[in-house]
Amino acid sequence: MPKISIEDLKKIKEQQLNKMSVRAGHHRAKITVHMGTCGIAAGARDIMTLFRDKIAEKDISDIILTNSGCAGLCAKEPMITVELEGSAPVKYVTLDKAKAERVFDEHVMGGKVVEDYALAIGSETMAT
Amino acid sequence: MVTLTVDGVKVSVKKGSSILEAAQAAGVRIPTLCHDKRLIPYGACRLCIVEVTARGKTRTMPACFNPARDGMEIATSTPALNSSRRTQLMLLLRSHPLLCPSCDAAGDCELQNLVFEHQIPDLPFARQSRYFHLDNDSNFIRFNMNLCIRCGMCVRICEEVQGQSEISFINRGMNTEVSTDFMRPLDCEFCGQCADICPVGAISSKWLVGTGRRFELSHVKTTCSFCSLGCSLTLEEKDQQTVYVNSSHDGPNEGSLCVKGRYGWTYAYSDGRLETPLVKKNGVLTEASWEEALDAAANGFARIKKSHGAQAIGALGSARLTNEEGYVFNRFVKSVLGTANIDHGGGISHLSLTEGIAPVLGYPASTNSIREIRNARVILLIGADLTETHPIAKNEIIMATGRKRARVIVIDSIKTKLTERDGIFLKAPVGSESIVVFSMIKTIMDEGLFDKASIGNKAEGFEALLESLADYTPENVASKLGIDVNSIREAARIFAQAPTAMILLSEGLYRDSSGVENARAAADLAVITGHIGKESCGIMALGEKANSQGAVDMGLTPQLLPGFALLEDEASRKKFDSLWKTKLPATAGLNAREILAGAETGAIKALYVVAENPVDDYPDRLQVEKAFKEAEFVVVQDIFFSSTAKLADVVLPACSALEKNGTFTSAERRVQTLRPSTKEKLGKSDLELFELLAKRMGSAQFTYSSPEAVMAEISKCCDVYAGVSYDGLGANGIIWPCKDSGDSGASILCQGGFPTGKAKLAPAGPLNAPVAKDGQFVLVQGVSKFHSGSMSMWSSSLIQVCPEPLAEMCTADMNTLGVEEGNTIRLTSETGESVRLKVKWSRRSLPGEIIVPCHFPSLKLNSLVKWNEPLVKVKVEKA
Amino acid sequence: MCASPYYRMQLMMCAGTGCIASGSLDVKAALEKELEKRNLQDEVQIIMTGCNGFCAMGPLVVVYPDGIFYNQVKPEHAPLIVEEHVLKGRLVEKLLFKEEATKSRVPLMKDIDFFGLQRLIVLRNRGLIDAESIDEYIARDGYAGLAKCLNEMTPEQVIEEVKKSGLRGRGGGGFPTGLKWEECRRYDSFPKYTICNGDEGDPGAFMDRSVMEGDPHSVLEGMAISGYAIGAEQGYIYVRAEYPLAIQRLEKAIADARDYGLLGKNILDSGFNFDIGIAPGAGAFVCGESTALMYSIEGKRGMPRIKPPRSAEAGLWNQPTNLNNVETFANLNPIMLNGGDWFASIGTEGSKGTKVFALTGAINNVGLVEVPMGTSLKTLIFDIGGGIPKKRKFKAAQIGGPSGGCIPNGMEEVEIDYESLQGVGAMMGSGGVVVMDDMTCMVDTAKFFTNFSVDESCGKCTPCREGLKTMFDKLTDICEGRGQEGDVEFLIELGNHVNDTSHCGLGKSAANPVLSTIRYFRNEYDAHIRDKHCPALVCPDLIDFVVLEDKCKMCGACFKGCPSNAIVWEKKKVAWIDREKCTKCRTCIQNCKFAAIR
Amino acid sequence: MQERDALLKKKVESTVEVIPPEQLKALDEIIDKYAGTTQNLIPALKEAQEMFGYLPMEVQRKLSVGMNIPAPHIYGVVTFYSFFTITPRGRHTIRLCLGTACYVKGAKEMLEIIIRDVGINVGETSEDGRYTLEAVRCLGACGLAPVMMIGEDTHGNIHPPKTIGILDGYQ
Repeated sequence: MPKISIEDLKKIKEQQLNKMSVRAGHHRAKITVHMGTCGIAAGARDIMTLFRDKIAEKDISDIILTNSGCAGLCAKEPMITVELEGSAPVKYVTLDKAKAERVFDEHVMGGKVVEDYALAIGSETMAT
Repeated sequence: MVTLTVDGVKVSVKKGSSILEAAQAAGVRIPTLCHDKRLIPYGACRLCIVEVTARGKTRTMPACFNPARDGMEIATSTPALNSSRRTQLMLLLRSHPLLCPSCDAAGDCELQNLVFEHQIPDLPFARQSRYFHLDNDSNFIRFNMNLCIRCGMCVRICEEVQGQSEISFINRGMNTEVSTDFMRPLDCEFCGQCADICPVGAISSKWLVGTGRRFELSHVKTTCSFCSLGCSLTLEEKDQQTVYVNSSHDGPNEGSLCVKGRYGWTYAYSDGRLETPLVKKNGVLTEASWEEALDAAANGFARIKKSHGAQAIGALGSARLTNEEGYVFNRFVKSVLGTANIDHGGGISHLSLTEGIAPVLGYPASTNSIREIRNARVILLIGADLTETHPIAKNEIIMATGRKRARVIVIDSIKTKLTERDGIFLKAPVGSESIVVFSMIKTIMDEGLFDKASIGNKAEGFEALLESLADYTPENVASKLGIDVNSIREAARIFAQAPTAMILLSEGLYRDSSGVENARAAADLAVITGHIGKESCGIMALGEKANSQGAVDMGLTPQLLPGFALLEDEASRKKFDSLWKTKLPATAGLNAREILAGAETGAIKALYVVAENPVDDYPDRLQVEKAFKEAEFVVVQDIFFSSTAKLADVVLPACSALEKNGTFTSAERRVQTLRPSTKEKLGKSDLELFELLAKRMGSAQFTYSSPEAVMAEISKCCDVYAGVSYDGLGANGIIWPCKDSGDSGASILCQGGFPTGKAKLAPAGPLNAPVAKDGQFVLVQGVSKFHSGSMSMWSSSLIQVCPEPLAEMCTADMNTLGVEEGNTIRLTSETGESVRLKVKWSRRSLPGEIIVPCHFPSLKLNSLVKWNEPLVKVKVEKA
Repeated sequence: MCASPYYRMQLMMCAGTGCIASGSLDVKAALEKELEKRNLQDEVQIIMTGCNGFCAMGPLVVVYPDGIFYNQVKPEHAPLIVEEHVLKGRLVEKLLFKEEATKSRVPLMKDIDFFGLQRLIVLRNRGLIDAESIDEYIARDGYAGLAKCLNEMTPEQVIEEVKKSGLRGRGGGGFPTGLKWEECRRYDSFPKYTICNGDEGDPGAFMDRSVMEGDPHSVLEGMAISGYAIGAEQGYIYVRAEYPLAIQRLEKAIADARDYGLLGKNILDSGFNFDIGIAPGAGAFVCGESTALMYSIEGKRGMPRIKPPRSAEAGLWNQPTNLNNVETFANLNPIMLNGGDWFASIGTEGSKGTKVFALTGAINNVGLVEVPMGTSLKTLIFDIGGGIPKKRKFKAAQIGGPSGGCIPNGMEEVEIDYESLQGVGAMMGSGGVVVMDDMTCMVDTAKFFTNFSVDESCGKCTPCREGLKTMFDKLTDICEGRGQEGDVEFLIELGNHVNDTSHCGLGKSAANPVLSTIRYFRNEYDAHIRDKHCPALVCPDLIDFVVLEDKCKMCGACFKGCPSNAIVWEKKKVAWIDREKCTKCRTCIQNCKFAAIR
Repeated sequence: MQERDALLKKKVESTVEVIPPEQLKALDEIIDKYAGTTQNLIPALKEAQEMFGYLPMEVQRKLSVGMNIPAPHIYGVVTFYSFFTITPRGRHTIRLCLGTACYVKGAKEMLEIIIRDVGINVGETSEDGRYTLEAVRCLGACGLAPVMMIGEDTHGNIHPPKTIGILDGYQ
C-alpha cells in the first residue's frame, strides 16, 4: 500500500507553504514593526510578539511580518506600518498591545484603516 | 542474412555478424591484434578500422564489433586507413621493446608480422622506458609484461572462456599491465590459454624459452588422448621431442585446450614407460624378449582354454584404446579366445550412461554436439563437475551464461564452480541425482508443462512413467533429500519452458548403477519437454576417457558386438560369424565385476588386461587385488608398469597415443584421427600385439596391414560408421551417423524422429535414497582437473601442479574436527579400511561431505569403495 | 505557547560544499548562539540550503522576508547581523554585495546581476528550501510532476512530452532524452534500470554536485519519472567518492521519500514500483562514460566497452538501461508540470531550455549560473561573471572540461548551444567554463589538459593510451625549450588520429585542448618553439624573471615571499633577482601587487 | 628490471606483517553485509579502507574468499580507482586539488612547493609518516581555488607561498 496519496501530497504542500510564507515573493499584507533602540525601549518587541502569536494562531500564510529601524519619530514609539496589497502604507503610532490587536483585526484582517491610531497614510515605504 | 560488399566482393552473412566476419567470409583479411572468435569483441587495438559507405555516407569504424548491415560498402585498405594503421603500430612500438632477436615469440608474433607488412622503417616516437613485472615462478607460463601490448586477450579468455579471472588488468592508463593480485605466481587451472592467445611474447610457454624458434618446429596434428571431448592437438616438435602443444583455431575446440591437453603429454616421456616385455620367472617379473613374452602369453591362454574352456578367460579392455584397437581386441577375445567375458571401464563409467540413454532414444550416445552448449538457454548438469572433468565443455557453459545469460541447473552432491553461475543448485546425495530429475519430470507432468505435440506422437510409455512417479512429488523428494521444494519446481519450470535446453551428464569411473538411472531420467526429461532432436537441446554424455564412446561403438562389452549389434541376436551374430570367420559364443558373457568375482572364486583362470588398471581404478581394491592374485594366468598390456601390471605373469609394453595411428570417437560422436608424433616409439601398438597374439594362437585371419584397413572393416559392419574412411576424415573428423562416403555426418541425433520409431519413456524405479548416518561423512570421489586417471599420474607436468591428493572440506566441518589446512586426517570406511591424507579448505564441499580426488594410486582410495554403493560413508578423524 | 512556531524571519544559510569549506557551519553556530542570547530563537529560523551558486562570495546568508543578500559572512559578524538586522531591521552595509563595476552595495539578491540575469529551472529551488526537507521540496511543487505522470499519463505520453520539450542530455553528448527513453522502452527484457550519472569528473564543474546537495529530491523525482516511462523498477545514482555531502543528502532524501512511499512499492497508489540505490564511485574520470560507469556499478574496472549493443538494449548487467545525468533529471519535474511546449519555448532552435554553467578560473564571480540556451559567452563572462579580476585581459574560455576546446578572445559573442559550440571547436560538455586571462600560457594549458587525459585514460585502446602520452611528451618538450619546427604539425596529425580512432568519448575528444589551442593560439606555440620564449611567462624554462624598475615600489613583498632567497632587496631600494638561485616558482609574481616582475 | 621486480616483491612482502590476523576479523562484518554479488565490491572496499586506512594483500585476500570474488579481480579494481591505495598512508592526507580552476589559480605552484619542501610527490607518503600527498581532480569547490584538503579540513583561497605554513598546523 502506498504510504501517501496524491491528496496527501497536496496537503503537505499547503501546510509547508505556510511555514515557508516568509520566503514567498507574494503576500497580501505586510506589517513592519519599527524596532530601533527607542522602539524596543518603548515595547516594540511585545508588539512584535503579539503579531507573531496572532499569525501563528490563525495559521495565516499571506501576511509578512517584518521589522525596520527607527522611523525617526522616537517620541511616538512603538510604531508600525501596515501595507495592504494595492493600497498605500499606513503608519500607526504610540501603540500598546490592545491597540495593536485592534489594528491587526480591523486593518490587517478586515481591510479597514483604524484611523484612531493612524499617523499618516502613504508616508514612506520599505523596499520590498 | 545481410548482403554487403567488401573490397568489391559481394558477400552474404548471418544477421548480427560483424564487418570483420563478413570480410573473412569474403576472403578479405583485416589486420587485428585483439580479436579472437572465442572472445567478445573488444575494440582495443584499433587496427581493424575500415571505411564504411552506407546510405551515401562514408565513415571509418572498427570492423571487429560493428555489425555488418545490408548494402554496406566496405573498403579495408585505402591509403588513409593504411596510414592510420601505421600510426597505430608506431604507437604500440612506443612501449614495446624491440627485443625480437631474443624473444620467444619471434617468427610467430602478430605485431612483428604487421610491422613488417606495413614496412615501418624507423621509430618516430620517443621510446618509453618503463618497467613492468616479470614472472618466472609460475608453472609452465612466463610473464614478461614489458612486451605486453594490452590487447587484453589473456585477461578476456581467462574470464570469458575459462571463467577463472586468475589474471586481471591492473593499474590504469599508461601503467596498465596484466597480473595476478600482488604479482604472485599463478595458482589456476593452468590451461595455458593466456600464453597461447598472446599475440606477442608477453605471456609465453616456459618450455619454449631458449628451446626452439617457432619456425623451426614441426607440427603434428592429432587428437587429445585424455578426456572424451576430442580436442585437436598440434604437437610442435623439435629434434623428435615435443616442446609445445597448441591447437588449431579451426578445430572443433576452436583452439582451446585444458591443462591436460596442453601440458599433460609428458606422460609419454615418463620414466615409468614400459619398454621391454616382462615375463614372470620363479615368481619374479623378469625382462624378456618380445618372442619369449608373446609366446608366454599365447601359450598361457591356449593352456587355460584347453584345460578349463574359453569361459575361464576374462578380458578387460579400455576406453583408451582406439576404435581400431577396440574392434580388433573385441574380435580377438570373442573369436580367438572364444569368450564373451569382455568388458571395459569396470563395466560402469560412460557405458552406464549410454545404457541408460539407449533404451529411451535408440542410440547409446550423446544426441548433440559440444559446441551447441554455448547457445542453449538452460543447461542441466547432472553429477557433472565439468570444471574438473571436462574443462573445455565447462568453457561452453561459461560462454552460455556469461554472454547469453543462459541459466544453469546443477544437480550434484557438491557445489561446483558452475553453481556460482546464474541458476539453481539442487543438492542431491551421490547416487540420488535421478530422483531429483524424476521429481522435475513429475512437476512438469503435473503442471502440464510437457511438450504435448511429442507425447503419443513421438514417444510412448507416458502413462507408465506417470504411474511410476507417484512417489516423486517435489514435496516428498524435497523432504527426503533435504532440498527446497520450490527450487525443484522452479528448476522444472525453467527447464520445460526454455526455448532450448541441454542436459549434460558426466561420469567418473566410480558412479556405477546410478549412472544408468541418471541417464534414463535425463532421457525421459528431454523427451517429455521436447528438448530433443533440435539444436542446442538433447543430452550430452561426457565420458572420462578419450575413446569412451568408441569403446561402446566397438562393443567392448559382454553383450555387444561392434555397431551396437547384440551378441544374443542371432542375425547379428551370424553376420559377424561370417565376417570374422568364426563361431561366436551365443550368450552374453560376464561383465567386469563378474569376471573379477570369478577370478576370486577360481571360475576365471586367466585374465587379459589391456590399457586398464583395475587395481587402482576399480571399486573395492582389496577384492580386485585378490582376484589378480588368485588368477592362474594374467597378461597385462599397458604403457606403464601399473599396480595391475605388477601382479601379471606377462607384461606387454604398448605404445602411447603419441606414437600410433588410429581414431577416437569423442563424446559428440566425432570420429577423429590420431597421428604419431616424431618421437621414438616405445613398445608395440595394441593393434600389433593383438595380431601377433592371434597369429601365435593359430588364427590366420588377423592380417590388417594398418589401422586404416581396420576402419575399412568397421565401416562395413557398423551402420553408423558406414561412410567413415581415413580419406574422408579430414582435419576435424566426421560425426557419426555417417551413411556413405559423401555424408558429412549429423551432429544432431533424433532430428526427424527416433530410430526405433518412437521414443520409449522409461519408468522410474522405486524411490530409494541412501543417506549417511549422523557423524558419518559422505565421501565424494572427486576428480582433480589436473588428473584424469592412469595417464596423468605419469605426467611430470601434471604431477608438478598437483603432486598429492588433498581432502576438501568446508569451514564448519574443519572447525568441528579441529583441523586446519595441511593437517592430516584419516578416513575409515564402514568395513574398516582407512586412508590418510591432508586437508584443504574448499568452497565446493558442503557440511558432512569430504571430497577426495580418486586418481592417486598411492592413496588407495578405492579400498574404501564397494561395487554398487554410490554413497560412500566414512568416519573422519584427525590423524 | 504555540504548536508550530511562526517564524517571522528566516535566515537562509548556504550549506553547499563551497560555503561549508569557507566556514558556513561556524557562522551558523555563531548566529544560533546570538539569537538565543537575544531570545529570538522562536522568532527567527536558520535554514540550511543547498548551494546558492555564488561560491566565490561564501559563506552566504539570505534574509527573508526581504531577500537581503549578505556575503562573505564570518562568525564574528553574527552579533552584528542579529543586533542590527534581525532585531532592529537595519541592513548591515558592509556585508552586502559590492558591484565590482560601480563599487556600490546591492542589498537585494534579485538586483545583483549575477542572480538577476539567470533563469532558473534546474536550480529552481536553490537557496529557497531546506536541502534536507522533503516537505519543503513538496511545497515547491515537488513530486507533483511524478504524481501527474502516474495519475494522468501513460508511459508513452510521458516520453512524448519529453520529446516535445526538446530536452537533450546535459551530460555532454546532447542526445535527445525522449528518444533515449523511447528506445529503452522498446526493449522487452526485464528488469530494466535507470541510472543517474552523478560522476561529475570534469575539473571546474560542480553543477551536479550542487543539485545533488541542494535539491536531491528533484533528482529522485526525475529518476522515478524516467523509471515510469521506460518500465524500470530500480534506479541507481552513481556519485563520485569526492562528494560525501552529496551522498549523505541523497541518502537522507531517499530514506525520506521511501518513508512517504514516493519510492518503493505502489507509489501514490498507482501500482508503479520504483526504488533507488546509491552506487559510490571511487575516483576514475572515465567512469563518466556510460558503459564504464555501468561496469563500475557492477564492481568492475571502469573500462568502456564496445557498442553495439547500446545501453538501452544491454546496459547494466546486460539489461536495458537508461542513463541520464543529474541536470537532465532535475529538468523533468518542471517539464511534466508545465508541459513540453513551455520548455521548448526557452532556448534556441536546436537546444531547448536552460543550461547550468560553473564559472571558474580568472573571473570575478566564480559560481554556478543557469541561463537559457543561446545566451552569449560574453553575457556569461562579463555580465553575470563580472569580468576578469585585477583588470587583466580575457584571453580564452575553455568550455566542456578537459576534452573541450578553447574559445579565444574575440569570439565571445558566440551563443552557447550544442551546435554553435561545436562549430568553434569546443563542446557543451557538462558545463564547466574555465576563464583564462593573459597570464595563462596556452601551451601549458594544453599540456595540463593532456596530462589530465593521460592520467585518466583507462588504458584500453592504443591511440588514447599511447597517443596521448606521445602528445604530452611533445608538449613537455615544447614547454621545456626542446621544441622543433614541425612539432605543431606533428601534434595536429597525431591529435586528429587520436580523436578519430579512439574508442570512447574521453579519447575521442582528448586531443581537443591541443587542437583548439593550436587553432587559435598558434603564435604562442611558435613563440615557444622558435623564440624559446613563453609569452605568458609561465613555462619556467623559457623565461627569466626581471624586476621592472619603473614599476617597483620597493615594498619588499617579493623578497619576503621568495622561497629560494633569490631576491635581493633592501628597504627603499628596487629589488633584483639572482638568476642563479631563482627557481622560477612565480611566487614573487604572485606576491607583487604592482605587476613589477616579469 | 629484476631490481624493480625485487623491489615490488619487497614492497608486497613488507605489507604482510602490517595487519595482524585478529584485526582482520573486523572484515567479517563487511563481508556479511556485502557478500553476494560483485556489485557490492566497491562499497565493501571503501569500508575496508576506512577501517584499515589502506587495502593490503591480506585484506584483499580475505575479501576475495569471503565475497567469492577472484583476488586478481579485486586487485584490478583497487589499482584502477584512484580512491583506493595498497600502501599505508601518512597521518594526514593532503588532497591537493589540481582541477582546472585551481591549476589556473596556483595549485601547480603549491604542488611544486610541497614536492620541494616536504619531499613527497603525488601518491607518496613522507618518511616521517606525517603526510600523504594526493592530487584530486576537482573538489567541487572551485569558488575557493586553489583548494587543498588536509584530512577533513578544507583550505581555500590559498596563497601558494603560504602552503607550508598551513601544513605546519598538522603534526
